[in-house]
Amino acid sequence: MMISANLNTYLIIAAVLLVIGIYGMVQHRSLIGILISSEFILNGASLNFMAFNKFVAPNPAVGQIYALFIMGIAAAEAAIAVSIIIAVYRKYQSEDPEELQDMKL
Amino acid sequence: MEIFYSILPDLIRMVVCAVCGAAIVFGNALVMGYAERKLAGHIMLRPGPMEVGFHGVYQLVVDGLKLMGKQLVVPKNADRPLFMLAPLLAFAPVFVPLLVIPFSDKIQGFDLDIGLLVILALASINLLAILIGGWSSNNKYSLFGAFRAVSQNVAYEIPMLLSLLSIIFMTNTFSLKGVVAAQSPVWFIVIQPLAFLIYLVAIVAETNRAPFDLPEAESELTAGFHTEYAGMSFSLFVLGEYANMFIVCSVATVFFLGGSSGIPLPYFEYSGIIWFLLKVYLLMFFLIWIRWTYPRTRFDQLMNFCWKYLIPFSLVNLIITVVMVKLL
Amino acid sequence: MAEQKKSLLNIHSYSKECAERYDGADLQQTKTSDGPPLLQMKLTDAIFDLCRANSLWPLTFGLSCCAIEMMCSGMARFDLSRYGAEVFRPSPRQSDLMIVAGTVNRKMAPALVTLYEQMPAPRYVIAMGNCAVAGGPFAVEANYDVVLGVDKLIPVDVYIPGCPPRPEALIEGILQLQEQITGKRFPIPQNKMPEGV
Amino acid sequence: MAMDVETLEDSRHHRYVLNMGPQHPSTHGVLRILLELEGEYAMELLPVLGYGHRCHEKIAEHKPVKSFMPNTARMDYLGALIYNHGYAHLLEKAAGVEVPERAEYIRVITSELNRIQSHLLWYGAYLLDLGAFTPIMYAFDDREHILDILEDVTGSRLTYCYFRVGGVSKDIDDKFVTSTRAFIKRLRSRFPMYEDLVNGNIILQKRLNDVGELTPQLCARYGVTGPLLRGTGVDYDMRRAEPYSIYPQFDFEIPTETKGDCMASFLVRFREMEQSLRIIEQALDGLPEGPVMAAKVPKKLKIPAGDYNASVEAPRGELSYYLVSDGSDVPYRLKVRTPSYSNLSVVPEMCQGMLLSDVVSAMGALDLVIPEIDR
Amino acid sequence: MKSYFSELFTGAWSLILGLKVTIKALFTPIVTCQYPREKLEITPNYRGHIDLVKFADTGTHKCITCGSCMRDCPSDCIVVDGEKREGVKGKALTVFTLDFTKCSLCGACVEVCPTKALDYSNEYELAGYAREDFHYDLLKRVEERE
Amino acid sequence: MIVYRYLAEVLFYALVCLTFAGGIMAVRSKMLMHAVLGLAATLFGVAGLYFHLGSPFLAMMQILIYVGAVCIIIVLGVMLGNTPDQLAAKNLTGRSLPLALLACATGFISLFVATISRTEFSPAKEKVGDMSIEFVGENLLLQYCLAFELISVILLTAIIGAIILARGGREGKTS
Amino acid sequence: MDINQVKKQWQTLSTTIEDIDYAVSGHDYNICLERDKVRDFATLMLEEGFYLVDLMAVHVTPAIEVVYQFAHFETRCRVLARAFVDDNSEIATIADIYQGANWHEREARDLHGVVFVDHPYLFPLILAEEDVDLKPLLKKEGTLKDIDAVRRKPPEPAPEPKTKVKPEGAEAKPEAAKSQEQS
Repeated sequence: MMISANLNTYLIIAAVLLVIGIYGMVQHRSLIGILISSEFILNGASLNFMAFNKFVAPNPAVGQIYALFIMGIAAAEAAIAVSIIIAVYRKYQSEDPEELQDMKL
Repeated sequence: MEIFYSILPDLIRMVVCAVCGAAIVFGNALVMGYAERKLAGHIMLRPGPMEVGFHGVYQLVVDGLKLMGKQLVVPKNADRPLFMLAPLLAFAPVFVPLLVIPFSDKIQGFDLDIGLLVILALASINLLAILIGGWSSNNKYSLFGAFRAVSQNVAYEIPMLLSLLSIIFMTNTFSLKGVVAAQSPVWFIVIQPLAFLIYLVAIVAETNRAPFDLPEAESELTAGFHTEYAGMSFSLFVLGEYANMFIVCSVATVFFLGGSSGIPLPYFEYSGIIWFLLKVYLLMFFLIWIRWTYPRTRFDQLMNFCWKYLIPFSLVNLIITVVMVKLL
Repeated sequence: MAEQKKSLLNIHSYSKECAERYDGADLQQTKTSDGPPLLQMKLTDAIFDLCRANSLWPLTFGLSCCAIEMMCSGMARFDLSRYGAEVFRPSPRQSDLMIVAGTVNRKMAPALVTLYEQMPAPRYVIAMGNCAVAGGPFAVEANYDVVLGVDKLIPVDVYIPGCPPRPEALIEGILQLQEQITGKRFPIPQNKMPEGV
Repeated sequence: MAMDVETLEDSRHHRYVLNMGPQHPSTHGVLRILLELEGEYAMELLPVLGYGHRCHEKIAEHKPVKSFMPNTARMDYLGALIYNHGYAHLLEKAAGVEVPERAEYIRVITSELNRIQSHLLWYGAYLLDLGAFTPIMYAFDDREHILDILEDVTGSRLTYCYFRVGGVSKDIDDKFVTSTRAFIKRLRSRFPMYEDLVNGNIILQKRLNDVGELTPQLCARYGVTGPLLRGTGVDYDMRRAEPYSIYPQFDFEIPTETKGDCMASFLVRFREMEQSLRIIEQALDGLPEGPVMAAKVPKKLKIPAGDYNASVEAPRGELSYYLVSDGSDVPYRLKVRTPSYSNLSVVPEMCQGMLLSDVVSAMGALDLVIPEIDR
Repeated sequence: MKSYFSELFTGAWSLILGLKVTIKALFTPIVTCQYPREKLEITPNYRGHIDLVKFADTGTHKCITCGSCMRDCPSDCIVVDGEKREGVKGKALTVFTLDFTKCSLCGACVEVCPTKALDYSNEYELAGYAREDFHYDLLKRVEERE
Repeated sequence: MIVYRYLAEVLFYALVCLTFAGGIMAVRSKMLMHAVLGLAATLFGVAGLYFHLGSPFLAMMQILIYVGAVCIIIVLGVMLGNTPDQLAAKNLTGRSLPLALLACATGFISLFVATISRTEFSPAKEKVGDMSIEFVGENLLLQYCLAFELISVILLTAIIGAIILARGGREGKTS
Repeated sequence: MDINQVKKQWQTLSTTIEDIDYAVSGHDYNICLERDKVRDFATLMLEEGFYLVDLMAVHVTPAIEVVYQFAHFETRCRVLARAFVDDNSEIATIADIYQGANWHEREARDLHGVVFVDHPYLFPLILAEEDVDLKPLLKKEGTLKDIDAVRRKPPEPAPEPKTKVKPEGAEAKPEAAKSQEQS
């Protein structure tokens, strides 16, 4: 049995991606860093979808479609997040989330 | 997994293709570089390279070797790893799209059913390379060049995709071979002239060539995103640029000019490739021609042109195509 | 920001260190060190030299009157491109040849040296015109600003006198530079565009 | 328009400073401009001059007035003969030397050829700034014909030292006349080509229209003259306003536009070439016979004490020589009012809030010659 | 809306006109003078650096060492010296050097020369490896000349 | 044939290594630009994994969308944000490293132990359709039409929102 | 622009107004200004539609003289105005009235060391920053002349004609100048 043909392998990889994402979110001190880390979590999720799609799901299109959705959402999220970050940066001249204390932009 | 294994036997073929790809990339750069300088010369009433070999045919070889022999400079404040990575990132991905281009009905690396996607996906890496190169040089001109390259390429990708999409709607396949096969009676340039024009304009912007060469606008940004690149790394950027030109022109040939179709030549089984290259280089000649004719556009005008003309026109074209496909 | 602008304003001052470093110092000292080229083998050197000589990309660097003649020699009438030297690169990083075409003064000197240092080795310098060669008509007593010859700042390979030199002289200078690089007098192959083509 | 770098507010630090020059393809030599950019918009501009400063005014104070003639050619190497003309004019005025009529005709013909040459170079270089590579080749091709003509009579291609106090150094011959006529014909036949290739081009029009607008008031405040001023609708040309030499004898128009933007000065310059051709034609037709040098010009030219001014129309605007003499043959003070100097000084106000590309095209429209500015 | 399309079409037409010009140029003969292989005819009036004229009748120069060229030179690039020799009226020329690197080709020396001993040479293809290459000894040159 | 299988396996390991290396680079590097590059590496790795999972289409989409769009947006954000040096320097020092590691480790172990190792995933009895794009497209436009439309709405909203946010900042500043 | 009205206004500002021969000197009017009237004068000139041709300094003995040249776009009227700097080489700036004077004043500061009070940005323009104290165009001892030596001589009752058309006249004049200087 090849390790690459095992569902659990992919699940572990996805879990590691998730953990990397969480770690990065906790550890990074800039908004962009946090955004980057969140991409890992999304990727982990879509890898899971694809793995289940391959090994478990009856309809092999579903997982792909979900992964596509995640990509779309990631793109939208990145666009919004980056524009928010730029707006925040304009306002505060900083990307450090700890310095953003006002509620109103 | 099955697909993967079915593809695996082609690994050997892949190696052969890679070698051929390299030959195309370098050969194309030599041919295009020479043609560009020679044609530019004659357009300007001067001979162009003359002294290196017969009519200067070795000029590009000489230039390439010279660039190889130059000192590699990494500016002091540059981000060293990224600075070195960027030209590689610009150069390496251009091989992959060459694999899926059908040079003739017999000469093609792989006929993937996602052929077009491969080309588009790999083309986007080039953009990342420009961005990284521009940023890591720690030079303001480079940064400007990179910014311009990104916004321009992202914007012009839309009309480019939309115009290609209207062809896709007619052929129902992403496979380039399928597209070529679909235009057996009549080339799509006849059916979709507007899409062809839009695509043509978009590729000028996509390949960052004059009159849309804003990322490396000489008079504004010295040398744009590759201001700080010297010697080999600079030539990698240039090679990548020429290879990209080749790729986009090939796509135009495949989608609008009937690919390798043409009058079959006697005694030559692979005559398709001759037709194919002829068409590709005809398009390239056009790109050179307009480069040496027009002044450079301004950035906002470039964007306006995209948003006000190209995208609406390509959308309208797409809708008309869809309706027609549905009706007929 | 204000500091940035202020410091930028100061960078081109012919300060004391600058004067000591460049002006009138021994040529050996002023020769900024050329790093080794990427490929350097005895065998290939001859080939590379041939390539270098035939692909001299000049820096777009006009200082004054001679710059116009430099432009002229790149234009249709004289056409430097026949020697592969028409690729005027605006960035020093991509150019091999600095044609100092015009007068260098004390304010320009640091910038000129910077540009020279930014060019990757192997790099060559042509001093075009009398001003660049020796100060030209400005080498008089009253002069307080003009550097008398660019070879006081950077090592010069070929000098072209004239005020300004004709474009032919610049081409001749480039041919001499080629001769200096390769040891051969160009043009070797006789490629002449036939008349009327 | 305070350009004080010290007092710039801190809150603006998301702008950043771009240093253009002294070696930059679009600064035409050794101009340096510090741009404060916000995005691609130039919010503040700070030109830094002096990279081509060659102590002309100091040198002038150290040698006899006549010996300064070659220096005038090097100040503005594109309008060398016109600069010679202005200087000769100044000295003739100050020392009271009469110039033979034929010499004046030759001066006018060669000056106008020089003006066309300068405009052609500007034309090409401007389009090079705008990113078009081919027109400069065509323009230089035409320009070479002028250089051939002028070289034949003056002996040099660029920094002519042809005029003398009291005339010109060498008479023209029939060859000059025929080749000049041939050139006039040639250039006229080339105008439609330029029209097609460049002037009508939509990209060029889009780039030049409404860029860098000037008003006559602004020009007065900055002392902007030349085609830039005529582009705003003021028909101020030294050849008309303060006629010198034999210009009043000729029938020519002063092209003006009203908008004052880059396109206006572009068209003004372009049409000036045609007017210069007209002047040359008339001058060739009326070329009198006679000497080309005043009979009695003292070897040591002593200028009576006092101050003198002579203004001529250089290709870039009004050129004034202002001479303060203490009665000896060495000027006490010679000040050259170069047109580009004043024209460039308007840049910080003109280009404020422009896109970087527009700054380049606005500066190209000024037709800068840096050594003329720095002197 | 009308201007939207009319601008598009006029613009496109202007672009086509430009293309026409360049394609025509592509097939026109080149104007280049391919310098070392063919040389432009340089006008005899060309002003190169100055040279002493060798007169056919005397077989030598006619410099009388008056030094007015040296005095009149705005950039002090001429050095003339002579010595008193017996049997010769005036001074005999011993040194006549020109530092061409400082010359501005103004022609003052040629015009001031009372014996018309100076003239412009027609050399225009000068280039060398040292600036001293252009410190000419005109006396030597005039002797070497045919 | 077995050779190819092993080759594929080696490729798989390489891809996993790329993915993890990119991830570590993304979270551990001080320069944000390097972090983005790490992200790009991971995305390539994941794209390779998709390829392994039998969907080259998705792999290409991953590169097209993630590398071609998301990464570039983030790089633009990094450039526009222009992180000051001192912030970059304290990028990874400000928070408690052991705590973060501990949290991650517990999370990972609990996730792994609690779910993956305990659950039995049973493959579907019979499969409908295949992995081809045609089938994906069919499903997308028929069965999952609503979601398809929703995603386009989300994207549209995102575009408009991004424009408003980014523009608003500039106007607020210059006025 | 009515030149007579303008002249009247000039009279309120200046010490002397001199009509001079344009054919000889290239100027129509020569105006000597009080140091503190410079700004008023410039304002007036701007209102009347003059443009600033040039601004320069001449180093002469009592004090450095700052020379302003104005001309008019519509009618030929070239005006030369002069003022002396004070003991600290200071004079009021006109850079806020004629913005073009900004650079001219900076140049005068570079070359002559004239300080223009309230100038918005008196930073070296032509010379490099470290050459601020060079002041290259200041005359050295011995060559420095008195103001009268460089002024046009009034027409003398002697056979000397006013218009110096003949070179002979040109040679005669300087001797008078020299004698004046010695006295």
